[in-house]
Amino acid sequence: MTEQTATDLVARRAIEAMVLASTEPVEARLLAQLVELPVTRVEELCDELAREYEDTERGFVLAHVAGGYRFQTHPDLAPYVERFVLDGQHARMSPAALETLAIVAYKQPISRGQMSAIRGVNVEATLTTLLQRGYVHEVGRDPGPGAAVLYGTTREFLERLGLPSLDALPPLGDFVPDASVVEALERGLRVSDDPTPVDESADDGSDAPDSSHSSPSSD
Amino acid sequence: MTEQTATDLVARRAIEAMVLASTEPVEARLLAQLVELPVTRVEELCDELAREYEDTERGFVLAHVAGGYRFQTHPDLAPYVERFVLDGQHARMSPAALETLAIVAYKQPISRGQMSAIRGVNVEATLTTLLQRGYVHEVGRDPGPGAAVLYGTTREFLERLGLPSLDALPPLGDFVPDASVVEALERGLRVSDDPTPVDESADDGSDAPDSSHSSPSSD
Amino acid sequence: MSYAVRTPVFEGPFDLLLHLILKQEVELWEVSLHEIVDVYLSELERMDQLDLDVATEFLLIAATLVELKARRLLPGLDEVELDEELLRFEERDLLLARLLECKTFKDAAQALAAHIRRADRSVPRTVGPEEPYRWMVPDPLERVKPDALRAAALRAMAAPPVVVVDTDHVAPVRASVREAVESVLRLLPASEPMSFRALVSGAPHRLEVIVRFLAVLELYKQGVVDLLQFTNFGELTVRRLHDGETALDAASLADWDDPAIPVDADDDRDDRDDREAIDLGIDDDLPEVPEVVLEPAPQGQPA
Repeated sequence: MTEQTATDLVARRAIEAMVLASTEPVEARLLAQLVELPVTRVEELCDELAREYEDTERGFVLAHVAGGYRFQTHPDLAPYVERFVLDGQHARMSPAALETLAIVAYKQPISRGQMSAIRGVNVEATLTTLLQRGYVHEVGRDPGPGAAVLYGTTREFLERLGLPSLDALPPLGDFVPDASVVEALERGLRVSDDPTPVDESADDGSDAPDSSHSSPSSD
Repeated sequence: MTEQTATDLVARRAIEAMVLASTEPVEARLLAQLVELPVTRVEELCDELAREYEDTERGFVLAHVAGGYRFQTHPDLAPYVERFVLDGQHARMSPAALETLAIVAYKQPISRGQMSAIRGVNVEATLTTLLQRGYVHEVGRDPGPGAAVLYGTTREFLERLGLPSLDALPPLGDFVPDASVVEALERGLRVSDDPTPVDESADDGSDAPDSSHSSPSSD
Repeated sequence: MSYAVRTPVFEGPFDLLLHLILKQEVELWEVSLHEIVDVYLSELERMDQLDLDVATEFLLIAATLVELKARRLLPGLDEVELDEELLRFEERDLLLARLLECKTFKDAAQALAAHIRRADRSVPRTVGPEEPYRWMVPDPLERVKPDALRAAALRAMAAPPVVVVDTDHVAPVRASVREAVESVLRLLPASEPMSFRALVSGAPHRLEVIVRFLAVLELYKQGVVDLLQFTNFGELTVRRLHDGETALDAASLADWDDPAIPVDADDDRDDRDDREAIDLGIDDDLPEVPEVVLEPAPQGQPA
């Protein structure tokens, strides 16, 4: 194998990997930058890949859509993909997302910093998911210094849950939140958005169960 | 093309498409149901696909993880993918968390008290971390008195480790310390009435200041 | 033998003990229990901030170690009852088994870490189906019941673990050196010597034997009794030096039984935090044993 083709092979594989892992179409320019090849060469490689998939009758295609390259299912397989998607066995809410959502539901309006303080981990990723899904939205700004964004649940959230209003949420009862939770809520607005490492253990904070890579548009 | 291989081809392509469209590992059972083939046949097809990707040096692999199949990037391409997928970083786990996780993995279902007994320290904090990260969850209650909560590992745990199932964990027997370690430990705790003289002589010398023969005015 | 064990923060008593014992592996022939006990205790002393729960387990192990060590000082081990003998081995073996188990899981944890490192080199595809299908995906929240949300809220806001020292596994066997001193003085005839064996003949529990031995040493230290022993591990004889009661040094006695009171105020160990003085000092001739609470049968035996 010549040096040229060895480079090409690595570039080709890297392109496949990056496009596969990406949650958005990837621009040729970005791919070119990362594999350190000219954009035109990257475009050629992508074309080759696409042809190869077609020739070997793969169930997926490398599509060039607005904004870049992405993998998608082959149109031939639409009936299968539809049934698969409708079956919906794979749509599930991660425990982390559910907890964050629960905190917002019961403690709104609430800042991201407060959520992180209560959960003891950075809620960044889960919150993004919840925002994208439309369960949660911005409801205002904290009047205090820092003017942190405050979040609350949406109408869609109530609809999905089949509740007429927030008052219909099952009451937490005589549950007394932990002192640290109370403190986090009171401190409230002074809490900067940067997540305090509440969790003593060696967690570096990222929101584990949810941090399943790349951007969290988990639908 | 015979009818048989035609069916196989469609099934193979459909599997590729469905796995590509999934956000989670897809169970062979679900795939089998949708392509209308026996589960074992689907597993064979998946194995074939995985081999094919490997043989043709694709940048992705078809991995068998947490009871299902999923596409993931080839480990060779980690340097590229890491630069590309910035928010995919996992939180690192502390040694304490790992040890507790290992205990749960091998001894599940297991109560908190039992974990603490094995580690010799209270596992409360580490267990909370593991629960929050979703690697461990409640799986039941001890039928005995006290009805202690029993814990086990989750699907996220398998995903995090990249294992198809708990059976794929290396057997615990692999980690039982070898004879030399056992001997060292045994020797370390040997009481004097053990038959080996080696120990005795070591004692006699160094134990002297401790023995009752020392001068009475030592205080 | 010197140990530069300044290094890591030990996660627990097994951690420390494994470290101490396995560290000596290279010098296998010199391994001896008493050194391990000493280093263990001095390690313990250096830990100036012990969590209560950690401390408990550390102390339990320390107590077991001290007990093992103390056994060597007891005379006539070969003549103790078979039951006792078995019990002794049982206890030692139990500690050994627990150490082995702990080591096993430490190594298993390494293997898990290796799996995780390997898995981390791959990123799974999570984007899901493309547009025509995306809208068909059932909303995950539709499967969530309001009660599940409530449960999640409670879980998230639940108090962080309340530290409760689990004492279930601590047998309520208590022995005080102060009381043992009284017993010894009561038992010991004014004029004639008495063998240690006889002194402990009425002690129902091994722990009491040990504590009574410590009491004898204390009395020896204070010049109340004299000790005679003609051969190593031979019969130990205790003889009262003076008739009548000698004024006992109460502070010294308290030293044994009352670890909460820092009795070493005049000590030159200046870096100690007196507030938390859990004094297991081995600066003196013998390990001082605080109100000894031994654990004959710890829970969590290896399966």
